[in-house]
Amino acid sequence: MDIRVTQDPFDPGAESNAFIARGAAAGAAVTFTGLVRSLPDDPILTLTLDCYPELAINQLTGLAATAAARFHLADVTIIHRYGPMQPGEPIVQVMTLSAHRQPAFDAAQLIMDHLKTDAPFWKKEQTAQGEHWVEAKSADDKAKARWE
Amino acid sequence: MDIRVTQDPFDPGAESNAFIARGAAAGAAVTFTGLVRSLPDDPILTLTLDCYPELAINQLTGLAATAAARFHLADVTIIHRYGPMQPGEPIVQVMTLSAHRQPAFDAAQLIMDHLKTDAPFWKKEQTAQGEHWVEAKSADDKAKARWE
Amino acid sequence: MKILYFAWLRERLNKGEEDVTLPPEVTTIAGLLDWLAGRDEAAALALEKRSLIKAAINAKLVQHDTSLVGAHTVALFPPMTGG
Amino acid sequence: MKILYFAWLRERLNKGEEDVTLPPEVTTIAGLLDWLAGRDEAAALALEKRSLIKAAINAKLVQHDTSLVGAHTVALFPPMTGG
Repeated sequence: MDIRVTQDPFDPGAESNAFIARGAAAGAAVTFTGLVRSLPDDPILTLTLDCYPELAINQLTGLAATAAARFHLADVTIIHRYGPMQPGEPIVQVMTLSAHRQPAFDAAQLIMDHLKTDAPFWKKEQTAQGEHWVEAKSADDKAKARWE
Repeated sequence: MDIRVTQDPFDPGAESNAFIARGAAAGAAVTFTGLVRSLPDDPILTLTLDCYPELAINQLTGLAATAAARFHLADVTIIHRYGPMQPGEPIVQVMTLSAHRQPAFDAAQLIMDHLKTDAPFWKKEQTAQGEHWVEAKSADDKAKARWE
Repeated sequence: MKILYFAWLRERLNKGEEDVTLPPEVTTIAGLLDWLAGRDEAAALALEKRSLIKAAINAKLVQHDTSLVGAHTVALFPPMTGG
Repeated sequence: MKILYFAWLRERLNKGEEDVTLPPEVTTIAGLLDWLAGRDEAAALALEKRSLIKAAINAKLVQHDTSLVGAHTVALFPPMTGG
């Protein structure tokens, strides 16, 4: 299990390869990569993530352990960046490894659904119109509730 | 859309990075990588995939187009190897890109669930006990049926 | 018409492909399977469980009742196990 | 006791952290929020909608009725929007 909360950029493909290399014989690897989105009608200049790193590590570690136990994962890694980022840059990557594809998919989704509402990161978007804090979405609470 | 059926090994991470680089501003990328599994009690020496490449390309292209339309994907790539492979080597990689994580996850799963039963690949396992063709699983038919 | 065989079907028939000239009464995949099974014992045995035989015509998946009209390549194979 | 503020709460209060000495009657997160809101108008406004304020004690998420006993660091922040 590898949990990283960092201001440094990371290389999604290099992280996937390192993750797979540690336990490839398991059979099924799922990677979710969340990137800085930029909408054509109001392009984002910079996305800045505020973070409480100590709590983030605690929350993500608990989440990874829960998913690993529930879906019998061979391995799990969560990487989450904070600080300023440009459109197209990776923000978050969740990787799960299992003997079968369904638990690997389910675990990655459970982690993302909980991470959105339970990990202490806050997004601020800067566009030509100014900057604003992204509001929490009720859809994210619903996505989390389906795992209960 | 990129569909590849090949005897050459591929680099999962390099493929992910190339895929993401083409459309990172979409926001959510899901990668499934299927690797040659090796069970501790009867280790696989070599896994050989037989393939009908022309039909495989037709089937995977149709599947990618169906998933892209149903889940409004920004992009989709399917890579499937055939020929002899060693434990830990990647067999298949499915990558989906979308504005939101749920459609990207759903599309990758729909593709994998159909690919298992609809794409013309056949696995033969060689172990110390000899070699045998892998039998089709009814679980794979069920996994596919949930999308109907 | 060319016939392709894959996986254990190719091994049991001991050939990956062959060219055949069909009698006029063979008009569907099912008819083709009957005709092939009638040629020799190895084919009869390999094709015995018809539910395990899948088919494609000109690289498109078809059912057993599909007509062979326009078929230049027919592929026969067991259920797929890729991914 | 140290208090950390994040995201728009930090901006509205114009500080990322502060050290406070609480009066003995402040024993829970809810009590702390009341006490902070009573100190000045900016805090009163920033903390007005209590349902938008989440809290952690010693880097563990807690509810508003959680006791402050043993708390050396309390963090206050809006609902999370990461991922």
